[in-house]
Amino acid sequence: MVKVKVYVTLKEGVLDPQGKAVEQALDAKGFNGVSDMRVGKYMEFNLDANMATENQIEEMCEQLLANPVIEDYRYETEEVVSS
Amino acid sequence: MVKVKVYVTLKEGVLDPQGKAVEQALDAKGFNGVSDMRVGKYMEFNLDANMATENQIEEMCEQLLANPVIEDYRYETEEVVSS
Amino acid sequence: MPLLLEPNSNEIKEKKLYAEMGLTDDEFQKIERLLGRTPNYTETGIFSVMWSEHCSYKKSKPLLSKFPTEGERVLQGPGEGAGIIDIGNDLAVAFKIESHNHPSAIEPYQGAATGVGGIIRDVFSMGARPIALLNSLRFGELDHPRTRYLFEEVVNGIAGYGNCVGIPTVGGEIQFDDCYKGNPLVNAMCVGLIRHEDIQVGQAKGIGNTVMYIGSATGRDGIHGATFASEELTDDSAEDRPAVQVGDPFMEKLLIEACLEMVKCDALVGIQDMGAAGLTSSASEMASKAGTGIELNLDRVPQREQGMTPYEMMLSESQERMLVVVEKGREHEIKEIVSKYDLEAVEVGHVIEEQQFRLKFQGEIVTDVPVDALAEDAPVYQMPSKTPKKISQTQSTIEIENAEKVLEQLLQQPTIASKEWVYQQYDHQVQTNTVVQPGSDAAVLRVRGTNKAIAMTTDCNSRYLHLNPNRGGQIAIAEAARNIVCSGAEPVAITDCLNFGNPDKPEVFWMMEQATDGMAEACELLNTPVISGNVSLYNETNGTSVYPTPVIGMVGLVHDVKHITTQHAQQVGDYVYLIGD
Amino acid sequence: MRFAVVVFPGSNCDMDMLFAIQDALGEDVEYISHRDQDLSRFDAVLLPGGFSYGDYLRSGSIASFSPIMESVKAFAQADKPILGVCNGFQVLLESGLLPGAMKRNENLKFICQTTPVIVANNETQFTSEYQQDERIQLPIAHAEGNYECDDATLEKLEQHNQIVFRYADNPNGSKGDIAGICNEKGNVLGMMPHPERAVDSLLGSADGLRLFQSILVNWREHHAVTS
Ligand SMILES: Nc1ncnc2c1ncn2[C@@H]1O[C@H](COP(=O)(O)OP(=O)(O)O)[C@@H](O)[C@H]1O
Repeated sequence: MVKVKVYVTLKEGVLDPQGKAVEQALDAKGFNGVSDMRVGKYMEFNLDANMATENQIEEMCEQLLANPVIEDYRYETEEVVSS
Repeated sequence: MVKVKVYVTLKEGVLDPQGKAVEQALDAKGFNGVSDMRVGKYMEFNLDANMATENQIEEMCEQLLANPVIEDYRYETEEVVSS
Repeated sequence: MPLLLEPNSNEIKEKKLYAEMGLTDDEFQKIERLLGRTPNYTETGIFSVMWSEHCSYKKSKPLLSKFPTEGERVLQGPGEGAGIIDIGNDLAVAFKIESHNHPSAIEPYQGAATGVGGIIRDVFSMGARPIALLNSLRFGELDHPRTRYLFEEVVNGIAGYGNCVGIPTVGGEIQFDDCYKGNPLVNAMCVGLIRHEDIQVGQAKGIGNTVMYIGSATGRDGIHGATFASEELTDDSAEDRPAVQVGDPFMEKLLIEACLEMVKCDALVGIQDMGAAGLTSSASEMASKAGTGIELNLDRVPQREQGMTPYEMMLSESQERMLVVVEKGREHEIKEIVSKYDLEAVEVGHVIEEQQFRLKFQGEIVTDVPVDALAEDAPVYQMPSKTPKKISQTQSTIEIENAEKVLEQLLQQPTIASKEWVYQQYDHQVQTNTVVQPGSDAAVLRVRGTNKAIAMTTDCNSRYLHLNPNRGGQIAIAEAARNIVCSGAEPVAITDCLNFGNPDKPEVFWMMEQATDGMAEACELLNTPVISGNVSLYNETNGTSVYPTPVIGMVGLVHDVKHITTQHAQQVGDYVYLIGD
Repeated sequence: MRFAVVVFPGSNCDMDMLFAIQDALGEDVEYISHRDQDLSRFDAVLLPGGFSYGDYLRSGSIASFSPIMESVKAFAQADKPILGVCNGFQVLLESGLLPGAMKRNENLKFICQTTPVIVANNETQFTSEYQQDERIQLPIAHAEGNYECDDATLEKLEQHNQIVFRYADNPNGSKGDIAGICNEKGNVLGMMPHPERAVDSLLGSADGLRLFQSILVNWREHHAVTS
């Protein structure tokens, strides 16, 4: 089994209202010096080893986990020791 | 400047309806073999070097970026070469 | 016996472990007498939740019995998921209010969201389609950052849940006062519409009938939530993490549609939601009401986590779960209906003749107690009451120099200012029946297919109760009635949520007595019986109680939609009258 | 004329849509499940609002590959009218029947209010009963209605007159004040405001009714049925 971690963020150039709000909230709370805050999604899951090809994971991302119209994604995999 | 990446996930044992729905959706789409899907948040931002102490970042996470009652977080930092 | 690394009966007794679950020495002895033996760990847990104030009303029952509960329109009074009133045309309205104060203090978004989810289930488990939500909220003053956070997240949670399930949130009220700083109040009300013939009861009738479980799997959420709701908040409460439940409004929406289709199927015998004390209270109450017993096989209970013990399963407060009793041999009909909604109905037990509540787990009987011991035989207390030395009688004369400025200042008070910021976040139009939206005295919804409409409101000015609980209780009812009348409706019935401090304090109990006296009197006078309600006690932080806050939810009937009126000024040149004194 | 209202798990404006057609427009309408695939008996398809699949992941994303959506795509290919409102619009975007995507409202909150909307193109089969640039009142109720697309797409939308409704008073941050767009052929319309909530003046506005009437009028013309 493989553990897959997927990170989805809005494409560069797409305004991120949530990121802006979080940045401002941090500042208001006295945490200054924050810039370029982007808020995205983080997904992790286990995947049967025979499904865990690059091709397959990319398909999952493009077809469902991310919306390629406005989002970018990247992922990492890591072997899970038995179970 | 430092680039900070924060990963927020629901605590173990806390119901993740979104994760469940996404897992089922993947399955319905023919991507089988997925289990234990958890959906969380991913944030990245730049932080002035003088603010980027461990202590400070942890405070940010506990007070705002994560909800410690139901969420866990972890983070990574990485030097940004000038800007 | 495998796995159970739980204390045995002797340890529970010797080390008084029952006290940690909220049972007193006397109560534990009473349990021993009822059983003729010492209960095991699971049984002790089951008694502790069933005998908590939240489930048994052991300290408030004597007060509730004062309320008028009958009237020519009352089809179902207190005792079931929700009360029901007749509105003619073979139609009826089901409604109830419920608190989720303590969960909201710990985790405001989920606390408020699951509060909404719970009250919705109470209504559709009667067979009614939920058509409206209201709420009543109390927070500390907004200048405190934690209060702002609580306020925003509670509103978010209500919106997040109500909007998703597609029930309009049409009204409510919000008060800010320091007395609620550590212990906000979050009360949610749901109103449903039902045809007379569809009215359901939560009863486990018919020996041999099958008990089925529908909805989310059981996890370790909210274990001991019912007891938790019956305790004071302390600074350690934030550590009570397992008590936090997460809501899944999507699952709830599927459950609503599945259950409303199920009630049309006569294979369904009884239905009840798993609320506080989840599987325990729903199953034992259904048996108790029917005079039967229930046997559950816990191995069949859908579980979200591995290695759950009977204790954990029975006390779990996982949300979005329903328990139904189905005529034996017709289980497939129910399975077929729910599968249309991507749900599963799982057989978890059956109705038995012996009036026992019996649980099997991995081939062993882990609980075997008389059903009545859990419900009927729960203790009832007449709490001592004492007039407080001084009900604060601040007499002050106010000199107004600049009336305009004072008016401006008053209007800036968050309690008085417009609540548009709040209700704009609630979908108040979905289902397209909302004739009068939030922003007027009471919300009004048309009843499709008739000329009628129903008006609804929540009200309580707790400052009046603080000064004079009896008169304040009357005022709360009267205010609700005025709001109903002003919208063109006739007041019909109320539901109420008694939010008070620690009833073990004689001064607090005195206020409860006084307030309920006043309420009962006003209800008699206005002919608005109490058809459902909820009690939330121990609303204190570090020993200080909130103001007595018996929130009133009132429903009225508009006989003709032409009679609907709003509070807005209608036209330039209209006259203004003052009626009353 | 016969309308289909597609019901996804979590749809919650399906009833409102059905009543709008049945009671206000007075035409035939029935629900069709997301699992069905046969749309042959229908003349128009309506995708209602709500929270299909709880809006988990992204609004409309999981619903966009329900079995019914294959038939909806074929329906679009056959030049028949398809209307997606609110969540229905989001489903149309996620399934690629319309260009662009939705982000969360600029203020990050759910917004429920009646808002002025401008009919930016009255030459579609959904808007012919309105005046060009007419200002109408329609309810909105959404948390993710902040329309987003790249500049090239926006330009194309403008060029082909695909922007059908614009907000007069942009409530959510949508690019180009976009409240509703159609495909190039003009037979698929997606919009965030709820016309089905505005078909009875008892509830505040009846401005949405003409949208459904437009569909009917155009269908009748096309099928040379006299009314
Ligand atoms: N928590 C709430 N949820 C929904 N609507 C609310 C809420 N609080 C207030 N409202 C609505 O705002 C309007 C004004 O409320 P309020 O300021 O309490 O006025 P009043 O004292 O006249 O009831 C009412 O229509 C009420 O239903």
